[in-house]
Amino acid sequence: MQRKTSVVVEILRYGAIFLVLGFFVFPIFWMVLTSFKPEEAIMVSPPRFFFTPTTENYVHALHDKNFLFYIKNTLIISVISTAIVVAFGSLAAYSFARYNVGDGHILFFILSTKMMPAIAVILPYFLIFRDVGKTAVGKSLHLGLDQHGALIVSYVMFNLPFAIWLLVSFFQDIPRSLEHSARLDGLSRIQVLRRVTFPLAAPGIAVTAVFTLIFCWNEFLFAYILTRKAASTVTVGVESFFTLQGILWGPVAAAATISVAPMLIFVLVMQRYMVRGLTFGAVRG
Amino acid sequence: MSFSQGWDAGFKSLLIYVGVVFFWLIFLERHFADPGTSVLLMNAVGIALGLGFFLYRRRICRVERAAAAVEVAALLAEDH
Amino acid sequence: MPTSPASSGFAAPPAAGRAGLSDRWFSVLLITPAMLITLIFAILPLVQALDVTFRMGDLSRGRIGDYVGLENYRVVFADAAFWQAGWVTVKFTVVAVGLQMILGIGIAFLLHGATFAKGLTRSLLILPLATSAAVTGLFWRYLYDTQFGVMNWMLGNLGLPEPNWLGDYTIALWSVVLFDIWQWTPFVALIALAGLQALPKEPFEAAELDGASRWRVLTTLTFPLLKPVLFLVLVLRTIDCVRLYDAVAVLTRGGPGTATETMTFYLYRTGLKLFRMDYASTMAIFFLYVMLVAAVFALTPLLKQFTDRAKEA
Amino acid sequence: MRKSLASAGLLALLSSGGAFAQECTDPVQITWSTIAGFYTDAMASFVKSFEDANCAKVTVVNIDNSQLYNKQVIEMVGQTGAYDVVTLETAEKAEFAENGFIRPMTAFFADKQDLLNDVSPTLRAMTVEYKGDVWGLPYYTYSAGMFVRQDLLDDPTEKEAFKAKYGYELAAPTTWEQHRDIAEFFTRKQGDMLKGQPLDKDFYGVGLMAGPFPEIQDEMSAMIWGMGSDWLNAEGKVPVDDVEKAMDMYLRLMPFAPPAALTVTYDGVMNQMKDCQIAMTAGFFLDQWPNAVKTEENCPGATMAAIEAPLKKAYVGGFLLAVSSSSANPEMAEKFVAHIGGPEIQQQFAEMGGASTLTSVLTNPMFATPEKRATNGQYATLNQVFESMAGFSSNLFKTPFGAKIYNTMQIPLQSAASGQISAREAAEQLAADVEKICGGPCPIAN
Repeated sequence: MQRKTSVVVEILRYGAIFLVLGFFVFPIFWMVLTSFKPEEAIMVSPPRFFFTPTTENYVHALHDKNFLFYIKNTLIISVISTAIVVAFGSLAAYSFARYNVGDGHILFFILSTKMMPAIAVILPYFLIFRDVGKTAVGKSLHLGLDQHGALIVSYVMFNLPFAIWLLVSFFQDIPRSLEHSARLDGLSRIQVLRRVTFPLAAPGIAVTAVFTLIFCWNEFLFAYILTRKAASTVTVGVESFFTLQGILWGPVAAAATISVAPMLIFVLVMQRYMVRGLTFGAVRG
Repeated sequence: MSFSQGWDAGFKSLLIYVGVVFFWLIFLERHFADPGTSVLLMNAVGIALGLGFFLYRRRICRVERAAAAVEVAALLAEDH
Repeated sequence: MPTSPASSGFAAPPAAGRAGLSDRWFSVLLITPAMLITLIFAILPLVQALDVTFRMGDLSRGRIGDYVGLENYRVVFADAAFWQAGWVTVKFTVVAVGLQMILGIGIAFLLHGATFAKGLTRSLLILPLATSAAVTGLFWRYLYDTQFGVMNWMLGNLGLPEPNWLGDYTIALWSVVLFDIWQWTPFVALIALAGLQALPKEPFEAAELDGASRWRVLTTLTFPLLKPVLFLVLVLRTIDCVRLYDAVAVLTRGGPGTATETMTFYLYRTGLKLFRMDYASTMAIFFLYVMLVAAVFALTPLLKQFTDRAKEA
Repeated sequence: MRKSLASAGLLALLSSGGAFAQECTDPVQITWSTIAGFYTDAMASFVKSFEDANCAKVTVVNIDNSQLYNKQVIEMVGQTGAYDVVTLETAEKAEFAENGFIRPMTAFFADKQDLLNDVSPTLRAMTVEYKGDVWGLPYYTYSAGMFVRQDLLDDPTEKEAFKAKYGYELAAPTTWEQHRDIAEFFTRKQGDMLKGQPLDKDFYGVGLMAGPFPEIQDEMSAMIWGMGSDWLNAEGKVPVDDVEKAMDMYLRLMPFAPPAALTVTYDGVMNQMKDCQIAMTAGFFLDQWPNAVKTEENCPGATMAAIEAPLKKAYVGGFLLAVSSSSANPEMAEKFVAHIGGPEIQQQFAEMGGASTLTSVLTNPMFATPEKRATNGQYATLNQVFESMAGFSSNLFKTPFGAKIYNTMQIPLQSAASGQISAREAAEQLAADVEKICGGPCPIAN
């Protein structure tokens, strides 16, 4: 694909990229801009681009509404869920990719669990966690309502199908010959997994982790039904900005900006892996 | 018929049965005066189609296996 | 790692570690943790939901009641609003997924040829994904506002007509589609881009030597090689689109009237506003059935590819 | 054994006394589910004073108003006991009472009749009473009147032009016909003159809440109640002809509302008002007065007024505090209800700008002063509303299906407002929806 391209084509290309980025970034930009606007500059027509920036919205979100509390909850829940999803998902995906467990039927079953509308199972979940939370095991694992464990379990459940399907293709991309020779060198199967296969699949695992974390971070419905206050996440926390006097647009924007920041940092850190990692296994040479 | 093939055929038979039930309830039941008869007939058709599909798949599997066995036997015979 | 016979392999000499466990048991062991969670938390609620479909279930009037046979199915199938919501869902999914795929692949090609600021572009592109629909949806409502919104302000300045994005029942659904495109096209684009970059060099070099036209290379090499990736993305996006809830809930709440009421939003209204869990579960089961049938057809090639590759030894 | 029992008894006595500054070591835990961002600071101080006086620990759970109902129902159905004190909308009271989600407080109020009587009888009938029992106390009222730009109604040039066009004096509307005329009269394009000044943006006669929120029915309640009809008749059915008439009335206002009317609720209308886009509202929640009055700062020459809606009928309602049946500490919860709904706290609440529910507070002369106009200027109108509507009650709030009907009815109404279906179709669809929800005619309690 190393064809010579003219300058005109290049200019067109970057122009197009700029337009595309503009479309995708503008709403976020507007959100960040709004977070620095004083109240009287937000709901005005025509929209205002120039104003005296203020940090009062951040003060409101962080101090008055204690938004960091929700960030902390979300961080705990998302990170643990992601870790479990990646750990369980990789093991299972490896098994599917190498040993063909269930001959595709289990793989199909796993994806089909994603097809049930969440709203129909939310009340059964609510009742399950209510009862589990009263048992000794539930108490020790914080599985009750309004506890972190309940959300973690739900998120693991909801993200496993996606993670496993993605990872199966990554694992299939790793040549078997490497594993065979490692086995011949006397490594056990677990050692092969740990020292050969997983390191090679690291980019794929990173991509899976990024998407899983993003999905957990942004989940709303389960967080809203299964928590009340102690374990509420950012998406639920934002609701406390919808008041009877109207939506507090400035503080909402500030809170949203704050909650996007960790994701952005995480994505930037993972960038290096993602470049390599977004190489889907299903593409074969 | 291997377990895997059986699973596949069984699952699809179930889908066929449920599909008949849904189709019946949506399109056909309104033509029956008595829901009891309707449900009875619906189950009969559903089970017949579901079971029919399963048996059909089983027969195909058997035929294939028999064909494969013949082929293997032929190969073995050639070797000798 | 779960504590299991397999992990004794770490401590014991390699040769001994291998002895106890057959490949079969090892593979089953690997899927056990994931399967335990999936089985418990998928089957249990599913069985409960299935049970409710055969019973009277007005939650706000107390508990789940008597068995009523197929009555709930009859009621749901006779409900015009249910089919209307289904139709909205189909329209939404076809258009949204279609456009996301086309735009996403287009953007992937655009970025693939670029050499400048690649990392930054990619990070910026992921921004819409990294925000929750519950929050950004709110901001889109603000952008769409006919008086205070930036969209109409820009259109007005350009002398273009200023639509009532979310208030006009003829276009409200497409406004929600536009939001979904904004949020999810990057997902398609990033994965397609990665697929492009992972393509093997050799066939393309050979094609160039043969003097094949660009179009020919595209249709005979690039797309066939990309097909599995794109197919997986298509399946994932389709599943998410038909389950669309957040965006509708924040942007339009199904309105104006029921113009943007998707299946899942109707389900939400039935289950969590009217608390008719019997009807809601029935709809969900029907929904699941349709999805399963579609998946049996759609996933068979992908599954066959997976299992074939897993079987090569 | 005896000794320890006796000392425990003594402790209980001391702590229940409260008057003694007894060290509070083991506070009674109660949780109050309420509306997010609802006078948060005020609530914190009220809760604090209650905790100190009663040796209690009150957890306040803030929930978005649009989600409050289903969240509370789920916890009630699950009998989790997570919420001891719940916050109910007017339409939800009957459902919660009928299904045993909340406890009657009739016995509790038996010796506190004065407090109960301090709530205007109109408001009491709508929010507190159901089937002869008392179910709690309202602590905030969003009863409706109307907001108008008084400066426009008083402007001599406009008055003259209006009279020339319609043949009667421009003044606050007393019928919905006049309301429509005024809305039409003030709807102008950018560049047109208003009060002798050119407009820098389009101006609309009326701000409407026709968005996908359960508020369009509150606006239309004023119309249908004004006609002497109701959403549900005595047989528990929707009077289709009357709803069609009210819908027609509403549709005749739509051309004079900003296009955003189809996407907004009350906060959007307030934003339009504050941005100098609209001349008045239709039936509108008077508790928004502190918000509406900001128009005077933003729009030069603007003067706001809170008046009664045409025909002196409008939505009356408030947030009811009630005690959950699954509460583990119902006595403490009841005390808390009486505390927040009681005169002391209501007075403080009013001073912070809240729309109080007690007549003694609403008629307190200290809120009638010019200094208090920006925060409590609507109180006099609120009293008038309660007076005008004395003896009024709606069947919508007397059926245990009220909440579900209320949460559904905006759908056909909004469909009609957006032009997708006709007024007749909307009325018929509403009747069909209501019949489906109730499973036949809706039961109406007396």
